[in-house]
Amino acid sequence: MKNHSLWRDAFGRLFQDKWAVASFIIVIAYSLVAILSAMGLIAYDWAREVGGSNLPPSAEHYFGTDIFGRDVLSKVIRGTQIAMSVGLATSLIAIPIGVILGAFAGYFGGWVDDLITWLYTTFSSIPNIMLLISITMILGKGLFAVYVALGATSWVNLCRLIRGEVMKHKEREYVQAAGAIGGGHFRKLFKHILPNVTHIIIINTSLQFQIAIKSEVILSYLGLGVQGEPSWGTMIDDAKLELSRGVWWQLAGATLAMFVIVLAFNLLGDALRDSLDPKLKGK
Amino acid sequence: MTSPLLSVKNLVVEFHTSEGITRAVNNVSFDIPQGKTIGIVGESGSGKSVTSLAVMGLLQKPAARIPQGEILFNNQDLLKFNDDQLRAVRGNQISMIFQEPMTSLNPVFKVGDQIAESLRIHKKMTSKQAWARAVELMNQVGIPKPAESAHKYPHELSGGQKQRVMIAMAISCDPKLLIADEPTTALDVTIQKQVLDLLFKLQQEYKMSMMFITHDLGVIGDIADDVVVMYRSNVVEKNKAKEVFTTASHPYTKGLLACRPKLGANPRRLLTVSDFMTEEGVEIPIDIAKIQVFDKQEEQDAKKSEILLEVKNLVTQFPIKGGIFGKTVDHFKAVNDVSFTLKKGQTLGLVGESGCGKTTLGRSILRLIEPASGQIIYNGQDITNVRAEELRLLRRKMQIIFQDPYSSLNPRMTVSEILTEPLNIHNVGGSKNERLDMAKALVEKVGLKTQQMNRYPHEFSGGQRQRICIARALMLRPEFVICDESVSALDVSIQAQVLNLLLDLQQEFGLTYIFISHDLSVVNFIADEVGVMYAGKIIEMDKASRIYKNPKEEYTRTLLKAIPKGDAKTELASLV
Amino acid sequence: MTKYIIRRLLYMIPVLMGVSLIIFILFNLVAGDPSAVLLGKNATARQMLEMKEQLGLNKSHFAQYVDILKSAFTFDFGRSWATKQQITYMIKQGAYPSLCLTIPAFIISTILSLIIALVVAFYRGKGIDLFIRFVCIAGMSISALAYILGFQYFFAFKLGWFEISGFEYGFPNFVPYVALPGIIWILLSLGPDVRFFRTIILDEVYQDYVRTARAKGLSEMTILLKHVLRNAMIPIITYVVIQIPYLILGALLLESFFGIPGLGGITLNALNSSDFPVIKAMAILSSVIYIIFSLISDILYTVADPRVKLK
Amino acid sequence: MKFLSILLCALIFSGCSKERNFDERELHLISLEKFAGFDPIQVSDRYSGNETGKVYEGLFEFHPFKRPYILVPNLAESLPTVSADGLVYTFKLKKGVVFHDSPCFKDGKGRELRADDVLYSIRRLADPKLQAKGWWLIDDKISGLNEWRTKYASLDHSNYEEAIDGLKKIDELTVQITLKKPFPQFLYALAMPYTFIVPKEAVDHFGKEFLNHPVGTGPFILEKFEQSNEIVYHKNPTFREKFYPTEGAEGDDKLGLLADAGKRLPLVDKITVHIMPESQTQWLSFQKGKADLLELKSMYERAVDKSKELHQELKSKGIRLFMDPMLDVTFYAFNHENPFFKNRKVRQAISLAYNRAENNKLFYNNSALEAQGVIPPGLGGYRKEFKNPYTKFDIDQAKRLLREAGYPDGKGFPEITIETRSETSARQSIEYFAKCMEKIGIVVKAGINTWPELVKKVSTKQHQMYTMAWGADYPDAENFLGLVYCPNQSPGSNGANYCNPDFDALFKQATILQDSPERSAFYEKMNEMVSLDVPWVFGFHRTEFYVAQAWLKNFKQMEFNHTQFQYLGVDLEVKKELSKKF
Repeated sequence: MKNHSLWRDAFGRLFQDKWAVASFIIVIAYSLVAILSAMGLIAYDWAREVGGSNLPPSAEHYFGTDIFGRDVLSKVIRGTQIAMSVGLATSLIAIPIGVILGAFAGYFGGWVDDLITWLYTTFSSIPNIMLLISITMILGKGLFAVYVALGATSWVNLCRLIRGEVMKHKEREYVQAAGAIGGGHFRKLFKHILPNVTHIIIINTSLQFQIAIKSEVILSYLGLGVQGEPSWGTMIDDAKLELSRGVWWQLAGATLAMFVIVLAFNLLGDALRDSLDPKLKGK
Repeated sequence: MTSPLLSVKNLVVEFHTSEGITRAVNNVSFDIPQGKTIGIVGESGSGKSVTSLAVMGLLQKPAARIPQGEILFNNQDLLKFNDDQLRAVRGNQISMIFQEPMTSLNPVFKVGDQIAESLRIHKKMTSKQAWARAVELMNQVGIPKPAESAHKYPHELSGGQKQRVMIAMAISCDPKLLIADEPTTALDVTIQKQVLDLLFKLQQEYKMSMMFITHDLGVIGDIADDVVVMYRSNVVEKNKAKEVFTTASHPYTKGLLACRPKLGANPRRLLTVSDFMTEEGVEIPIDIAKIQVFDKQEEQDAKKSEILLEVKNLVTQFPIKGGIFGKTVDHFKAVNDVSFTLKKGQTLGLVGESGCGKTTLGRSILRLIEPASGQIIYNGQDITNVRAEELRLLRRKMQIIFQDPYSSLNPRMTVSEILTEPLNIHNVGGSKNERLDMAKALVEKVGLKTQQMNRYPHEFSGGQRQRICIARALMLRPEFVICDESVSALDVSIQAQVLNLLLDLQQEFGLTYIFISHDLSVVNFIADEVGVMYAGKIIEMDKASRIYKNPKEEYTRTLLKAIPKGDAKTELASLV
Repeated sequence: MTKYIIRRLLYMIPVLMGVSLIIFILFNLVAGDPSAVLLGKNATARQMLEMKEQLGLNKSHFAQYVDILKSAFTFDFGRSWATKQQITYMIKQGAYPSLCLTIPAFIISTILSLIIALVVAFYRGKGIDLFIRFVCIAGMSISALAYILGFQYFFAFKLGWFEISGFEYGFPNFVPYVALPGIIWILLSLGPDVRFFRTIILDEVYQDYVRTARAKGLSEMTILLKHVLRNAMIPIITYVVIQIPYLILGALLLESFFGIPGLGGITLNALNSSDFPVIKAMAILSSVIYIIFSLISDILYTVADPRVKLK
Repeated sequence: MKFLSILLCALIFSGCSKERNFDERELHLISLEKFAGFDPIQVSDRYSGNETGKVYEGLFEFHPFKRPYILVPNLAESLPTVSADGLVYTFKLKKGVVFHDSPCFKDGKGRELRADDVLYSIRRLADPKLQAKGWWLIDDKISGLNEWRTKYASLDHSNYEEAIDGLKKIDELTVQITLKKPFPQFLYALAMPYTFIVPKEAVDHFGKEFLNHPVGTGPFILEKFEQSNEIVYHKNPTFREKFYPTEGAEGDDKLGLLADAGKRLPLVDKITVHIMPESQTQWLSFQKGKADLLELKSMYERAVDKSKELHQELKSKGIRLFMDPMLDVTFYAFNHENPFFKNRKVRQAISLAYNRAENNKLFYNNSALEAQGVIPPGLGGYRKEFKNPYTKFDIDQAKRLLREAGYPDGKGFPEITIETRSETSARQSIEYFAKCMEKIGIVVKAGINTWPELVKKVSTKQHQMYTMAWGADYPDAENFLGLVYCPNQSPGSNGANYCNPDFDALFKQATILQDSPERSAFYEKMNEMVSLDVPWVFGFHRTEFYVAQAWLKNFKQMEFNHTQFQYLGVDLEVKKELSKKF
């Protein structure tokens, strides 16, 4: 017997969308590259000198070499690992904070809501870049600082969305029904309401992911990013100087790699929204 | 000779979706003569609305396709019209009223503007002329202070007024044909009655033809000349209204006629479509007398029983906030000093229009909403102030069934998850399997198949969902159940089935009900005692039969009058 | 309404206290020592001590926080440590160029996005819809840095269409300076804007009142431009107004690459030189603007949507 | 379509970049960094000095063309007379020098320069309320000044009227300054921006806004000051009679540097300084002819090919390239308080493992000179023949030394973080350093800091190593040797916290000597002695590159160039002609 959960239906719709499938494959491919690189199976020797300094792209080195004669392709791959890890870690930090605070604010209302609303109003009224820079400075820079800084700034939006949605769902009869059969707050909130707002988390994550990747590039460019590892941001930063020597391949490699994954996440985010958001169903 | 105004011939409408092709309208033919009203009756999904949209040319392309058929309007085939030609007809010669007045008006434009808009495009009136005419029309459809009301936005009007605005909009260009798609379904009975009267009056005045679509034969009886009954995309019966009501030929039609609770009779259970025909559409020979009339009243009076619930001076209020710091400045009393008692095994019906406080009362009794003052004594125990933990235990005994079967089930849980959840919460049943077995037993009892238990709510129809809701409420074997408008959102045919089910279950489990509804006929059918609620108070309370026969309050009388008689039009015709 | 406005303005107090607290905590922990910036590479140890004293960094944490609070409510931020200038003067000086860049770019990108979104919504699901959306999304997927480096080189230098860098006060003098960064801004914001507007418009397109409008015999264009757009404007206004604070605060990268002396650059410099008074001022300024504009957005909401009343 | 047409409109509308004016003798310069304001006592970096030097003047200046650098009188009438013990300096001021017209003066007319102004300006440098960046220069040097400073450090206002032993006015145009101890670099101090002469009236009148309203005696008057955009000056109409020098260094004649000899200064009517911190914008602007002169910091590869020649395309526009060694040294300093770096062999091993030649190629296009010691060429104390045995690239020896130090192949040696600034090139050069150290098994990481963070880490001794470049404040090797002088350790300029008693003893002796071959020999000895001890990993003495447009006249690279701009000229004919090519 076939049973259609809403998820199944949604993903069914999703996979009929060619763009979404292509984007999904790209995301999977990037994730694989990132995992393989993290396991040390590929691009582990990115730091090795493989040829002369600043060699242009060739059959041997598709993206050429950098100033130290390192293979740019390996650096791009290594950068993929960094970028994906930034996206992932940011989500892992931002989602629990955003979801829990948003859910509590929306569900309990009253002073809990006041407090949490105050917290995110405060956070969102300070320019993001200020928070990003100061947090990375406090934590002493590096990858961990980037994770925390991006995580600490990106929960706000999710929190606001979840709060609004939980407020809406709280009034729905199925939640009251759960109350009527004796379900406590915990059950109502986590078992009933949250599964019904999960689509928001998924959509938000796919979009947040690419924002995190872009932010990492900007932070690295400002000298606050990853240290001692080739991230796309540091590569673009390097390229700023190298362009003058006609060395464009490092910029091109990093920009291209970033473009493809950001584009994929954007398209996927749109497709997810179209297929998961019950409001848009059947359009 | 007069050819009919609209003639639908062999119409077929198909929907092409990713799941395949579904035929929503199959070879449907009917005529609407000049100046006559045709009622199209059928349950949701029978293809009646699709037919009307096809006439309007409003089907969503490219999903909807019309491979066959003709829609002749004044002998011209509308299906061959291009967009511009269609637009010239729409709103001008054929206009339409929709089911949901709440959402069918544009919320950000003044109602006057929205009426004037059609006049400006079709009648080429200036803004001023159009506005003046709009006010006139609003007066005609009975909106009080039309000149002022025209400046209002839809949300500032009541549901009935909104529907009147929709009607004004529809008749603004003196259409030859008015299509009314379930125009009263979303309204309270009293309002429904007024709107029907209005439509009938206007139809006569404007000498329009009308195509009236509904799931409720009772509604149509008052105004239709001819009736077309649709069942599963097909026309199953086509006849003069009088004939249909007296000598219906198709079993489905018979079922529809029989399933509406009638104020006069007091049957033990209602007839349903399935009494007349099988799932496959084969007629079942039936002995009406066997099932029909049974006076249940005596039977239940016989069981003298003790009091289960006593409500004393209950008040529930909502704060009105104001001031700079959002302090509560006043309270709105949704339930205002309500008292009653309810005996074990009995059913108390609460009737009233939307906003009278009946729903709040129901929820206050269960303490889903905290009452402000008063007492709720359940089984001798004052539960007005019991703590959360005790309340949780009480929930096993007291349950509620909500109105909307769509929103009261969590869309992300399967039926078995929904049904076993109460058991999990209260730790009833030893193992997972045991709980599942208990759920299965009840699923069968409410008339569903156990194979369907792994499905999700959206895979069920409205009636089936309501059965799931009932099953969930009964999982903990409660003594007392509040049914809050539990059948109001259902088609009449389904409504009858659910009502029967509720009665059966009451008998089997010895349940005590509070049955909340705006429909007096339904309450009359199911309840032993009826309370009429108005503005937060119970204004009249008595045995159901007595209320019907001998209403004391004027308001109660209005409610009673509003109930469609379910006969061919008689009374109204004389009205005009 | 008045009560609502007053209440919302009073809400600024706790938010400003929160902002001050966050800024205080963050920057008291930040590693940079302002006295080093103020005294140069040859500073003596004794001078550094004296400097700390003068800057009030030796006071108790609470006293320092109170100082910040005071300046938050008096709007007296004193002087920058790094540039020595009056901070209010710096903000005044910086706001103009920032606004010259961001406001035209913002207005153009918003209108453009709205037009595109309407076109896309009109042809929803068709090829042109997919194509335009793809282009917009692709546009926002390219790194801002790549745009800047490329455009500056190609359009400003090679083709000479724009000034490479710098700024001049007064219209129309500033136009050649802000045009190119403005275009980059537009390209970067077109994607998210079009996407958002399209979603909003499509939400409306499937509402019942649209069916009513069709039943009246209105053309699709009228329905889209009159009925749908008017309803879609409600969330769009909120979205647009809430972005305005960020306009005032300028565009960090664009400003620094194109030599536009705006607030974005001021903020970045302040962060880089641990210029605490400026950071504090910018944070407080931004939160005040933020609250004011979210209030304005709420008020506009009631204008656009007759259903909403502010209480 | 609409989209395209609107975009097109935007392009056409804005496609009008500004036209140039060929009638005014106007200089267009680029400043690479922002400038905080015209208060001489706070001007510590070169870019600020350049701006301040257009408006203010000191008693002395460096000759714009002669090399090595020699001091010539500017506001002073002549070089001072110095007492035999080298402690008492007597200065005569030029007559007829007037300040710019300014509302701070009684009738708005600039008044004449007086001896009091000199004394006042020095007191300002010492004023504890002002916390001048230049205080270190005269700290503990002038008799009675430190006492005055200490006295008022805890009071609300400093009393400028109170007499100070060392600062005496002899007559309206004569000043006598008495030092506490011999300070041979004192005259250099009087050529630095810190000691530029400011009038008391202006400071009193403008108060805290003084830094935006400079009132000096210099050749230019500030017209517009937009901190992050541009600074505009025009010629000072009341500038005293000052003439273009008639002699320069050898060969300057041939270069045409003396063509304007004897002309009244300044040579241009207006100077516009564009503030451009981003290198790409600097370079593009210069190439468009929007600037007359540009210091090529990290962009020189754009201008220069492998053979250090200017690219043909640039040459055809008449652009000229200037390069000159800088008075600077780059280094990777050990924190000598770290026990691991107390072992000299470790330091030597690290130094030997660093491949300077490759680094020079990668980062400096082979234009830098490998540093053998602390002192850069061009200063007394630098000996060309001296080769530090530990600055060669010798992995084997490095490994051996490391093994001897007890860390065979780096085993047991901790991971090292080198603190640096957050610029791209800084990060890359540490990446390269790390690569070199990898070969001997030492793991190196980069610590990226903003300038304040870096200073804080170093001054509180929280670092393991850090890297920096030190540029000369004045042309005396003392300024460099002081970097490894024990009493200067953190928070002083000796961030390595290096202490060598023998060296310190020599330092004390040498620094009180007047410039002489004897002192140079002393310096040489000290430099070589400390170099062998490897207090830092020595880096490079870098070369400075400038590109100038063909129409810019009289440009000669100059380390201390604050006063240079009055000598620069613009050939309008050439500019008009060449502009067609841009």
